[in-house]
Amino acid sequence: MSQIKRLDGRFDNQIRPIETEQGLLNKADGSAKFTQNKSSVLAAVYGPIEVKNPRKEKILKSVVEVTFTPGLGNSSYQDKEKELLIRNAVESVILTTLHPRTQITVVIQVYSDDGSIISCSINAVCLALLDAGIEMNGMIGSVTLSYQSIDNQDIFYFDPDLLEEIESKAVAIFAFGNNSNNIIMSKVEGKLTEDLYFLAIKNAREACDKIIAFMKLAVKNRIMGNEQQQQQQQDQKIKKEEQQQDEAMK
Amino acid sequence: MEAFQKIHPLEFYRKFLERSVRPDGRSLTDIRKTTLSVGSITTCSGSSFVKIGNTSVVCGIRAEVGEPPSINQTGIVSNQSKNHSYIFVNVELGPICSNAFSSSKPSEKAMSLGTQLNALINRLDIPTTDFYFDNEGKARWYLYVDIYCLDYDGNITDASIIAMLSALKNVTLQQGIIVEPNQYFKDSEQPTRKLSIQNNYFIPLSFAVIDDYILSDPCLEEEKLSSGQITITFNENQEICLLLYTGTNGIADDHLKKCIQLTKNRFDFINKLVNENNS
Amino acid sequence: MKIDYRSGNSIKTQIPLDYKEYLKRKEDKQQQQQQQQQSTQPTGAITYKRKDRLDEQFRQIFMKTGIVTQASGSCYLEIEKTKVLCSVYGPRATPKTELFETAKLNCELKYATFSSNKEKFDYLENTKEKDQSLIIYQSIIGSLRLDKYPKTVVDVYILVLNDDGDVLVSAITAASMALADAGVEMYDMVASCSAVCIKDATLINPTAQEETLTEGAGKILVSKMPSHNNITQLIQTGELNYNNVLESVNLCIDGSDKIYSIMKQNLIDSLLRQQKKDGDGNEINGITTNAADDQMEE
Amino acid sequence: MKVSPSEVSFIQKGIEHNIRTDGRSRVDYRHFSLESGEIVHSNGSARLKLSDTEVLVGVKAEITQINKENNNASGNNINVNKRLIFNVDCCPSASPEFEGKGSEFLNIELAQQLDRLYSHPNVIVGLYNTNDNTKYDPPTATTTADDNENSNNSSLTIVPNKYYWTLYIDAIVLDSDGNLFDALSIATRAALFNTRLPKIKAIQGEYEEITFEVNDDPFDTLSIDIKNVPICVTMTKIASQFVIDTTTREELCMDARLTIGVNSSSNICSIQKGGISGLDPPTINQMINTAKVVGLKILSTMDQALLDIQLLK
Amino acid sequence: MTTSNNSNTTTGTGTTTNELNYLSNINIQIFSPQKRIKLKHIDQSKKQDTDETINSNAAFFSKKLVIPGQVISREGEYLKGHGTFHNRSHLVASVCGTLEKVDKLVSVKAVKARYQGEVGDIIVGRITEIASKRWKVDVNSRQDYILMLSAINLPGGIQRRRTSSDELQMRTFFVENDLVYAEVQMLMGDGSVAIHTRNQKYGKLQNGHFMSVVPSLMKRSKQHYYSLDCGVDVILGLNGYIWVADTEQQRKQVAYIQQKEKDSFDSTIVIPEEIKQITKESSERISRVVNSIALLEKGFISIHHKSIMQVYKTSIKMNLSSKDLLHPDYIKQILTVLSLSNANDDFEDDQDDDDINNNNNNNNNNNKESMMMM
Repeated sequence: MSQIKRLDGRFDNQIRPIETEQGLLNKADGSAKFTQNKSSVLAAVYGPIEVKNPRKEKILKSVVEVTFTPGLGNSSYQDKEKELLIRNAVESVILTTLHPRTQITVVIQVYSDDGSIISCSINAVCLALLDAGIEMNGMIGSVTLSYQSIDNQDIFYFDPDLLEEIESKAVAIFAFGNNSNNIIMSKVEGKLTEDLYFLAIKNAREACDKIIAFMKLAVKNRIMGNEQQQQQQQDQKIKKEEQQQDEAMK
Repeated sequence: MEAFQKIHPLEFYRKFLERSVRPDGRSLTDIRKTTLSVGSITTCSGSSFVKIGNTSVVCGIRAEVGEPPSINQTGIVSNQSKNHSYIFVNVELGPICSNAFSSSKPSEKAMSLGTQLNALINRLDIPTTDFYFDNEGKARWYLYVDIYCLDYDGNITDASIIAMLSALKNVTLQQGIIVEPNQYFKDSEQPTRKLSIQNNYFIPLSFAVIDDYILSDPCLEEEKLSSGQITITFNENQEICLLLYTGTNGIADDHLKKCIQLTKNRFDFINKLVNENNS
Repeated sequence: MKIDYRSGNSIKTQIPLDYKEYLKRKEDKQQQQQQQQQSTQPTGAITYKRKDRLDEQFRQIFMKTGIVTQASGSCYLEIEKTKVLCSVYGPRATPKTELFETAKLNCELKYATFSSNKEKFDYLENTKEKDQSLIIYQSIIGSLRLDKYPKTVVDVYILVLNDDGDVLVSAITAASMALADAGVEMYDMVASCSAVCIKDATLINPTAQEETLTEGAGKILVSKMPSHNNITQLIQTGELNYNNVLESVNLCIDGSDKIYSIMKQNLIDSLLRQQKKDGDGNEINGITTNAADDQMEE
Repeated sequence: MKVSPSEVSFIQKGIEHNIRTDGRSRVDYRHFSLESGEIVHSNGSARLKLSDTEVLVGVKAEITQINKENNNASGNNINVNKRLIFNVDCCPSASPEFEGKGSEFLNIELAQQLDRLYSHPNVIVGLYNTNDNTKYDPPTATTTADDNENSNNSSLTIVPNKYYWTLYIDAIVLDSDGNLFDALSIATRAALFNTRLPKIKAIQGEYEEITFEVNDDPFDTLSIDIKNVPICVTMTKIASQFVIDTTTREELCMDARLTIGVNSSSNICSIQKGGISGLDPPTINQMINTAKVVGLKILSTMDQALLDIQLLK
Repeated sequence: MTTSNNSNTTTGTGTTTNELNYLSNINIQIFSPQKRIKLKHIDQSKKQDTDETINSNAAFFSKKLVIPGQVISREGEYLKGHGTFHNRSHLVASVCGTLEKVDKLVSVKAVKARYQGEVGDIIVGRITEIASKRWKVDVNSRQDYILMLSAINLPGGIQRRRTSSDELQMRTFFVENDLVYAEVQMLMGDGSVAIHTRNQKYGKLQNGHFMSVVPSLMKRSKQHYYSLDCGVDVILGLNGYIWVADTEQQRKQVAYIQQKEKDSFDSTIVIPEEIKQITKESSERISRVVNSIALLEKGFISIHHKSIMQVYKTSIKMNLSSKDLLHPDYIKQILTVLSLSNANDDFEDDQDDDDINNNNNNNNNNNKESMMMM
C-alpha cells in the first residue's frame, strides 16, 4: 500500500507530535497537559475525596466524575456526551473498588480543539491519573481514526484534525488498555463497513500501544527528574521511532 | 425467589444466564416485541410512536420556516457549520417515564442520546433541496424533532432511533409562498414533498454486557446490572452508522463481531416495520 | 433549567400560516368591521354552529390505565385528538425529615413541544404550565385520603402530547384514573367537564378551535366527585351574566357525570383484565397444588 | 400562623352563630382604606389597607409595537395581544413563609386570578380626558385591517395595528391578614382609576417610520374608564356556612373558597375555586348570588368615594 | 385632618336570603393623590398627632424612655443590667425601651422585643414539635421553650413516675399546634428554658380564641387567669399570648375532663359537642373582649383585666357593636376617653384577691348602670 500525503504534510498513518507536561497545577492532586499540534487539553484530577453529593455515593466503589469544559463558550449537550465517553473509558482502568464511598473528580479544560479531542482528553486524563497516584489496573491510550475513500481506495487517517474529521465518511474513536487486548471504548460515527471497522480496530490498537509507550516514557522522565532538554531530545527520538514503526507496520 | 432477586439481583441473573435464558423468558438474543404507529399526533408535521416491550417513546416533529443558513456564519469551524443542519433532535427523559429522572434538569442520558441522534441525522445526507420552502430555496424548512419517553424500561436508544426515522419519513412538507420577507404562507395548491430518506434506514440494536454474556435488547433491570453497553446502528448498505461501546470492562473483538451479526439479522424486520407503517 | 427547543438553531424560525386561511380571515375581518360600523353591537360575539355534533355532546373518549410500567399507576387518555398521559409515583417515603401528618401531593403538567401548533413562548408557557398544574392539584387533592399516608409523597406527572382543546379536563380525568390505578385511597374519582359560551350557545367539550374562537369568551371548568355530589374545582373566565353561569355550570355538572360513567366502566374493565390475568395464574397453580395434595393423600 | 383543632371548632361555632371572633357577621367587610397616587414614578398606583392586609399596586404603561412577525404567526395567539400584564409578588415581610421560593405558587395563583378577572376583551371600555371628563376617542383603523387587529381593549390603541399601550400591573403584598384575592382586585381597580396616560400624537413620517409627539402637560392627560372593571369577592366556606373577607386565622380553618369576579353591570367575570374540600351545587349558587350583591355594594361605595375625590380636586 | 370620604352605609337590599340583611360595613377611605403628597410635605398635623400619642404613652408608663446609644449614667454609679453596655466611662442603653432600676442594677426593658422568660412567669404557648420525652413550645420568644414529659400533670392529678409507656403516648397529652397554659420552670445554662404544667390549673387550652400581642404590654401580677365579670375568661400570658374563652363553657369543660380522667386516664379525651356549645351572646361577648384587647394593643396601653374591662364598658356606653371597636375613628375616640380617665388613675397591679372580688362587684354594678343607661 502506498503512503498518502495529507494536507498538513503527514502521512496517513502518522500521528501528530505529542507534547506532554505533568504536575502543572499545584492545587490538584494530579494534572497533565496533552498537546498534539493545535489540539491541546489540560486534565486535572482530584481524589479520592469525600463524596460531595450523598445521593451519588456508592457503597462498594468510588464515584468517578468528569467535567469537560470546552475552550469556547459554555458546555453544551455535545460536551455531556464527551463527558460520558471519557468517564466510561477512564472508569475502566481506575481500581474503583479500592476506595469505597469516595469520589474522584476529573476536570478537563480544552485549550484548543483541532480534532481528535476525545482521544486527547483520555490520554491527558491517563497522565493526570498517573500524576495523582491513583491506583489503576493499567494505562489507557486512545486514538481517533477518520475514514475516507478516495478513488475507491479505503484510507484511514490517523489522528485527524478538525477538517479531516468533517470531510471524512466516518470517524472512529478507540481506547485500549496496555494489559489486555479488549476494547475499552469505541465509538463510530458515519458510514463504515464491518470489515473496515475491524481493520480500524487493528490499526488503532497498535497506535494506542505506541501512545502508551510514549506516556510511560514521559512519566519515567518526570520521575527520574531529568533535565528538560534531555526530555525533549528523548521526545523527539520517540516520535521518530513512532513514525518509523508506523511506516514499518504498513 | 423474589427476595433473592431483590437482594442479589446479579446472582439471580447469573443463575439464569448460565442456562442461556433470561428471567423474562427470552433467550439471550431475543428482542422484545416491537410495534410502531405513525401520524397519531395532529398538531405537528410528523409523528410516530414506538414500543419495544414496555419501553415506549413518542416522537413529534415541528416544521418551521426560516431564512436559509448563511455559509460560515460564525467563522468557527465546527461539525455543523459546514453543512448547516436542518434537523434538530432533542430527547426528553422526564419524570413521567421513570422516577429516576427529575423534571428540573435534563439527565445526562438524555443529553448524550440527543447528541448521538443529532450526529446520526446529520450523516443522513438528505439533499438540501428537500428543505426548500419555495421553489428557489429563499426560505427553508427547519425540523425540530422532539422525542419524549413515556415508559422507560431499557433500550431507549433503539426506540428513539426507530421513532425518529419513522417520524421523519412521516413528515410531509407543504410548499409555500413568501408574501413579504419574513411572511411565509403555506399554500395547499402547491406540491408537497417528503424527505428522501427512502433508502437510508437505520437498523439499531443495543446490547448489555453482563459478565461474559451479551444480551440483546436489554430491559431496565439488565441495563442497571450490566458492566458495559453496546449500541450498533446499521444502514441499508450494511454500513455501520453508529457504533458505541462503553463499559468498565473491555470487550473482545469476537463479541463485537457477534453483535454486529445480530444487528444485521434485524434488518428485514425493521425495514418491514417502517415501510408497512408509512405506506 | 428549561432549554428552548430551538436552541440548537441559530436561525430564527416561525410556523407558517395557511395562505387560504389567511385570505379567508382577512376577508372575515373586513366583513366584521363593516358590520361593526353598521350596528352598535358589541364586538367579539361571533355566532358559531357546531357541525359534527350537538352542543352538549362529547367527542369520543378513550382511556387506558396501567400503561407506564415504571409508575405506580398511569393512565393514557384520548378525547379524539387531544392526547394526555399521566403517571403517578408513590406514595413513597420522603428524604425530608420534615414531619407532616398527611401525604404531600405534587402535581406537574407539561406540554410536549409539538403538542400545539401555536408559537411557543417560553416564559409565558412556563407560568401557564404551573397555573394549570395548580388547578389540577386543587381538583384532585380533595378526593384523596392523604391522611392515610403520613410522611410520604405522591407525585403526579402529566404530559400533554396533543392539544386539541379541553386539555385540563383530560388531565384531571387522567390524573384521577392514574391515582385510582396506583391504588391510592380516595373518596371518589374526580370527573371533569368544561364548556365555552359563545353568544347564547354553550359548547361542551370544546376543541382547540372553539376555545380560541373569540377572545375572552366565557369559559367554565367543573370538576366533581359525582358520588358525593361535591364540586372540587370550579373556574370561570370571561364576562357572563348570573343565569348564564348557573346554566353552564349545570351543563358541566351533567357532563362530568357522563365522563364519570366512562371512567367507572374503564376502571372496572381494567380490573377485570387484571383479575383474569392473575386468576389464570392462580388457577394453574391451584390445580397443580391440588393434584399434588391428592397424590399425597392417596 | 397555626391553629389547633379546638380553635378551629371554636371559630366554626362562632361563624354558625353569625358572630366571628372579631365581632363581624358572616357578610361583614373589615374597614379598609385606599390611598392612590403614592408611587410618583408610575402611571398609576394604589395602596390598600384592609385591617392588617396591605397591598400596593402600581401601573406602568408602555408603548408596544405589534410585532408583525409574531402576529402573522397565528391569529389565535392571545399572548401577543395581551395588553394588561399582571405580576404579583408576596413580599417576605408579609410572612416568613413567603421567603425565597415559598411564595412562588401563591404569586402565580394570585397573578393568574387577576389575569382571569381581566380576561374579557371589554374590561376597559374607554379613555376620557382627565380635565373635563369628556370621552376620548382612540384612533380607529382608517384603512382596512391588514393584520389581525384584535378587538381586545381597543381603547388602548395609539396607532391602529401598529402601536398600543401595554399596562404592566405590578402588585406587592406587603402584609397579609387574609383575603388577598379581594384586596388585590380592589387595589388594582383603584390603581387603574388613578392611572394617567399622556396624550400621544403619532406622526407618520416619510417611508414607514413613525415618530411620537408626547404631550408633556401633566394635567392634560387621559384617564381610564373603569366602569366595566370588575373586582372579586371571595366566599369562604367554614363548616356549614360561608363568610366574606376572611382573616388568615379563618382561612386556616377553611374548607373551600370560591373567588367570584363581579362588575358593575352585575355580570360574573371569573370564578375560581380554591381549598381542599368540595362544594355542593346549591351552595355554589348561593355563593355566587351573595358575591354578586356584596360585589355590587363594594363597587358602588367605591365609585361614590372615587367620584367625591374627583369633585374635590 | 383628612379629606377622606367615609361612607358607612347599610344596605336594605331585601333580596333572597336573610343573610343579605347583614350586608353592611363596607367602609372605604380613599385619599386622592395630590392631597396625599401635600400631607406629606406641608401638613404637619399628622405628625403632631403621633407625637401626642407617644407623649401620652410616656406619661402612662411614667418611666424614663431611652434609645440605643443614650447615656444612662457614669460608670460605677449603677450596675450593668440587660439592655445596657459600658462605653468608655459611661453606661449606655443598647435597646429602645424603658429604664428600670432595682437597687443599683439598671436595665432597659425593650418596648417591642421578643419575650424573655423568667422563672415563675405564667405563659401561654403553642406546641410546635414532639421530640423524645419533651415537647417544644412556641412562646413568642427567641427560641422554642421545652416542656419535659416529666413536667406535665398526668391526667387525674396522679403523682407517679413517668414510664416508658407514657413516652409512647405523648401524643395523647399534647400534639402539634395545641395551646398550653404553663409556667416557666427554670432557665438552663445553655440558654434554653423549661416550662411546666404541674398544677391542676395549667394544661391544655381548648375551645376558645387565641391572640397574640406585644409582650411588653403584659404586666406581671399575681393572677393571670381572670374570669371577667362579663362572663369571659381571659388568660394573659406574660409572653404576649392571650387566651379568651367563655367562663360557663370552660367550667363545664373542666368538670367534664376531671370526670373523664377519673374513669380512664391514658387516653385522649374527646370533648363532646354539647360541652363545646356556647351561646350566641357569649360569642358576642368574647368578640368584644378580643376586640378590646386588640384596641389596647393598637393604643399601646398595657393589658390587664382592668384595662380590658374599661374598654369593654366604654364601648358599651358608647353603644358600639363589637365589630365597630376596630373602626379607626372609634379607636381614636375610645383611646381619648381612656387617657382622660387614666390620667387620675394610678395603676396598682398588686391587688389582693379580695380586692379583685370587690372590684368585680363594683364592676357588676357599673355594668348594670350602663345597661340601664342604654
